[in-house]
Amino acid sequence: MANNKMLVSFFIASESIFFLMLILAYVNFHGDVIDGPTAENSLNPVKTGIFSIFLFASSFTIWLAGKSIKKKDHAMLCVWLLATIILGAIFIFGQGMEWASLIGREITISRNVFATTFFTLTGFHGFHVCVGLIMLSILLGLTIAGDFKGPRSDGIECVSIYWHFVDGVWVVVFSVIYLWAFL
Amino acid sequence: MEKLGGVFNASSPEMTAMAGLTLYMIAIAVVIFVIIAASVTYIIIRYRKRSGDESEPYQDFGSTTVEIIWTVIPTIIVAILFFLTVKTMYAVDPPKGDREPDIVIIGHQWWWELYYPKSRVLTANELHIPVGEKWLARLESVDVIHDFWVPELFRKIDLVPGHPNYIWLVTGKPGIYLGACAEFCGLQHANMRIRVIAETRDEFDAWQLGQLKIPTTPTDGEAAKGAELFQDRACMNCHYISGTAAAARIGPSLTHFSTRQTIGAGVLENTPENLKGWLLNPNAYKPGSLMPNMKLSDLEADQIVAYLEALK
Amino acid sequence: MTTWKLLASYWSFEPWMILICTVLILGYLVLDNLRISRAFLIFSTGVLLLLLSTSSPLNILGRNYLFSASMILHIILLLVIPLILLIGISPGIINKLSNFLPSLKVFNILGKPVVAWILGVGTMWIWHAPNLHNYLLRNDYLQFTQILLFITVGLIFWLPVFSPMESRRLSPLPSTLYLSSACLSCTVLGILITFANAGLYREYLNPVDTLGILNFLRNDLCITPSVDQQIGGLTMWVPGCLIYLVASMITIARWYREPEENSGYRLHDAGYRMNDTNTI
Amino acid sequence: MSRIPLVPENVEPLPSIGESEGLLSWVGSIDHKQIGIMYIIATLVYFLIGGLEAILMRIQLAHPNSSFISPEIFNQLFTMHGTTMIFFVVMPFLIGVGVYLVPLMIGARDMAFPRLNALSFWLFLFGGLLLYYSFFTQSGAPDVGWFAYAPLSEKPFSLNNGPTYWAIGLLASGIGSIASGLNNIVTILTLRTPGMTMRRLPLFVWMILVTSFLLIFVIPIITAAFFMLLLDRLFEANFFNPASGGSAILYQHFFWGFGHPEVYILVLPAFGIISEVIPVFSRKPIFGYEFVAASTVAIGLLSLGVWAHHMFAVGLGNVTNAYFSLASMLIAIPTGVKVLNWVATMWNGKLRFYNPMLFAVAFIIEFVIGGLTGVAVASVPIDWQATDSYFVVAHLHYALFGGSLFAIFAGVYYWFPKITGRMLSECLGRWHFWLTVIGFNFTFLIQHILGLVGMPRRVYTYPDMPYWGTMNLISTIGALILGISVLIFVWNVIVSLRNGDPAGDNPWNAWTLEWATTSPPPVFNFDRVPPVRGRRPLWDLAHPDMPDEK
Repeated sequence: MANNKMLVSFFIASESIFFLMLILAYVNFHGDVIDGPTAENSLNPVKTGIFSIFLFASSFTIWLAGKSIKKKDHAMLCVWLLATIILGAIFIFGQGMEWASLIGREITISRNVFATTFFTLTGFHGFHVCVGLIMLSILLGLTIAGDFKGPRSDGIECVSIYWHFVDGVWVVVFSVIYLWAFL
Repeated sequence: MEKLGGVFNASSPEMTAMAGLTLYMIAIAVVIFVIIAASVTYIIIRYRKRSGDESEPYQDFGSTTVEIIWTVIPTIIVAILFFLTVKTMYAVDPPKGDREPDIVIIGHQWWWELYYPKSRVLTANELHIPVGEKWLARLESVDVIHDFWVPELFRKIDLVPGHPNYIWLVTGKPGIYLGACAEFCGLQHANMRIRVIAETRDEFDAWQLGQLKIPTTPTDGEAAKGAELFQDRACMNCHYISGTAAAARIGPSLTHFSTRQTIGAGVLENTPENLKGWLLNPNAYKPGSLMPNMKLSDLEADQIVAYLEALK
Repeated sequence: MTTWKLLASYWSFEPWMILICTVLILGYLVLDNLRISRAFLIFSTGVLLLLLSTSSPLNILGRNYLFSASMILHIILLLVIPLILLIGISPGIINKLSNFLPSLKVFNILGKPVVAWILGVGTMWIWHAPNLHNYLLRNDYLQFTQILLFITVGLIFWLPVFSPMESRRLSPLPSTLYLSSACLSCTVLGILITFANAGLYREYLNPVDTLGILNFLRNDLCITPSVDQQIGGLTMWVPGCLIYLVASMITIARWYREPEENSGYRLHDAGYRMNDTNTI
Repeated sequence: MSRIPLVPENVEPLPSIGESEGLLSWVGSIDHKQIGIMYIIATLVYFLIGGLEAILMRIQLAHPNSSFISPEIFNQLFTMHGTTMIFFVVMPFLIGVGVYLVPLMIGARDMAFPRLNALSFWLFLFGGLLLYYSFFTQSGAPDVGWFAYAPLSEKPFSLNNGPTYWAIGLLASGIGSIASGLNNIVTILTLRTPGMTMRRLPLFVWMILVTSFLLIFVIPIITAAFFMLLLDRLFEANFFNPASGGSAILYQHFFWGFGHPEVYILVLPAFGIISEVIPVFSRKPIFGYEFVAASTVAIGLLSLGVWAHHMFAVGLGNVTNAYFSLASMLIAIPTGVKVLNWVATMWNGKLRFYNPMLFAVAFIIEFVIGGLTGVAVASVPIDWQATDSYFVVAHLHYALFGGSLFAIFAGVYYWFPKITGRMLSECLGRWHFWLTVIGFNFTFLIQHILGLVGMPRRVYTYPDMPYWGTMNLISTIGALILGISVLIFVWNVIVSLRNGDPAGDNPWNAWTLEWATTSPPPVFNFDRVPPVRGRRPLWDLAHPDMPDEK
């Protein structure tokens, strides 16, 4: 395995511990809330669920991007990267709406333990998505500028490992916050 | 020749058990240490390079049997130690069942509030307990984490806000035992001291009766003026004196204050002079103490002292 | 009623369990053309342990009274017995077996590290999801499937590390990662159970006292529901992880026993000459 | 796994040591040797500061009811002393030495990611500077103890900005440590020279590898906790504030979930140093290489599951306490195996007592004491007396000073010639050694007793109880002796840098690859790497007739 990919793999291993701690904090306080906002009474699973699908889809598109660089298909690489960015951006937009609606209802990080853990967990995930989007945009820019002729590119592969990880984290986070509350 | 305190002066059955285990462990440790130190010393002397001898020694790379031996032996020692640990642990700290606490110990920055739920006595910093009786204590904190530690009598236990703890209090022989807060709790952590006064049942009952009766508020002389001042000069906003309007529990309860031995959680002897100095400027004796300097005049201080000394 | 009496009584040897075990042992003997080899002894210890653990009071206690007991049983079934069985199976057996059981090939796919890890750890998690666990307790007929499933999954989980086929094993460092990551997930589950409020598993809160030992457990042994749940969680956590730890120690030990391959160097000359130094 | 010892990254020439390009050649450097040296210098400075803080505290505690230092200052001093020594001295020093030596020991040109390497260093340095900047703010330095228990470290109880500086400073350096952990792992796994298989790694490299894994797996835990603490302090979040539904105990779980593995992060590379020094000066290979290496892995894995033994007094219940007590005691076994292996290595050797060896042997003795008291406090009822008392202070200093720091001194005396090309003065070294041993034991041995007779830690003053004054005075005298010994050490370094004897490539006649190149090594470390056919390549070269591996 190339150094770069090895580095990224160990890095996300380290990252997953970080998210594990945030999730444990959420779980620890789950059910402690007597009054005030909880997942049940203040979140919108359907809306967020739909937006999550976009994020999951983006994992698929970046996989296709990887395929096309192996096939040295420069045009499709651009297309799939762009698609990934758009899908990710839509997800972030969805998160933004969720946050906005909560804050609109005076549910802020200082409201109670649910709000605290919820905003922290989704906030850090959102931050990771944004970082991913920035890296993807850089990749897209370079691609348009004519880089990444393939058939291999550590840059693309590393970013897609990271992107899959961000996706995977959301699977867990979504199930812990939303599915747990509404199923 | 004074005696050493702590585990060397175990004064309760629980503490005797813990001290026993501690000394036993120290004994094992010393033996192991001596064995290793001795062998190292022997090796240093026996195998140091002789001058002139530049040859390399025999190169040996290890031996599995030896490794196994010195893996198994420590394992056995650990097993024994673990058995003793669990045994002692349950002896010192058996489950409390559904028993109600005999005393509630509440940690404040930087003093101890003591409440006897059965008799409703409320006092501070001096824990009276009948010798030989097995009491259940409930420990709480109103601010940060404190730790209740009376080295000669009881195990350490944290006072965690939002997480009440329970321990058993048993005392072996009458006497006054000094303890302190053991978990760093802020500026005056060092001066958050407690004294346990273990006395016979009769003495304890007498003390408890004394605490229960409502002190008579003096009606004339300095003391009376002091009583008024106590109401006017915001003392009552923090302190509790039964039978008066002063009902706050932010500072220590002052009912029967004159029966206490110390001021400011063990900083000063409880004498009129000290009390006056304390009233005039608490921070001189306990820097950062949450009791503000009330800017009392000399006379006012005297009067309040008179009042507090009258609270028998 | 004493602890000893408790452990002495309530053994129940299910006929079908005895049947399976005998079949296993005899089958092994036949395949190994009736040789009593060291491997066979190890294998039969595993089988015996299987019989004993499933017939012991652990089983009854676990199904009716104590979460901790069922947890101990699960650890034995999922981690200990499969490991012993696997070590006891020699490559020869596998070859013979796969001749007239080609379907065994499926294990080659299931034995892939990722699959095996997900299966093994997944079972651990899903099985202790409170609702499912409570459901299983209420349905005795699932007991047999549960035991069978645990053993199979356990075997699959250990395959990447202890497969009888050397070629199919992970190299030691990856297998240490494989095991320690499994240990981590075990730890997390253990933490969740240990520090959760009592009554995660409703069935154990106030069980139907069919054997009349509840009073003894609760008051003499002081195993209250919360204590019970803590013991359960910590059992999965500490001893569970110790098993993984020991396993990875074994792999490392095996690794050191292998001779060192000398990457392309001519062994005979130890001289420091231009031609066999790699100039950078 | 590619075995080609080439670093594709540095196509441009790296600035090298001694090239007179001035400061820029250091600030801009991505050469692992220069970065390693910068780590070492920075930690030395932090070490002097932390030591000064300790001495001030000891002077205050020299006699009962003393008023040499105000409580505010005292609380800041012990907070900063602990934080500095752990996060800005021992840990970065060991990382720094690793950064310097790992590529040399595995026959590589540089770390796998030289720029990342530089990033780690600068994050560490500025994290520390940020922390120390808090001294100059009007609110003063953090004063909540080095583990900053919530809710004391929360807004209502610490209105000053100290804890905020503390959290941010440690966040920065923590991320730096993760980066260097990643860097070390990739370097060790991919850049080994042909023949340097995993089973032939020098034990120091083995320990660095395990440590690096610990780094990347446990620092995220505390990073998360720091973020939560900061959110609590800056945005009124409710993680750790019981008043608003938070949990004070959760913080302790997070902190010690990191904090205990941290102890092994601090001590495993030290074990590595000892495992290099003792064989060389006994002229024998390490006894039971396999067991030393494997026990390291065991310690690494075990250390992840024992944190709650720091919380026996919190009231987690006897069941939990019992399990954690067991797990903690188990760690003693692999650790004991290591110690015995070192002793066995010396057995039948021809011991040469140069300063590295002196410190290594002292390490064994002192560390055994620290280890045994460690087993003691792993036993719950003993811990109910010992925890948060001076007994624990003594224990942790025997582990981290008698353990890590003695090993670090051994390492300094051992590798200084390689790093600078000059020998440290043996004579001054002796003075340093004996004063350190005497001072150290004077300071801390008595503190075991102090703890057992009931003196709590972190008190700025104490009542005049029987013998307390005497024992504290002895401890203080010891601390002053230690101070002097450190000054001698610094003097030794300065003098030897100027006019120490030239070292030559391999002054100790050692066996690992770093001694095969010049001292100090050239920019690209080796112009040629000797063939590696065993664990001691230079031994095989010197004794072709009896190589380690037939």
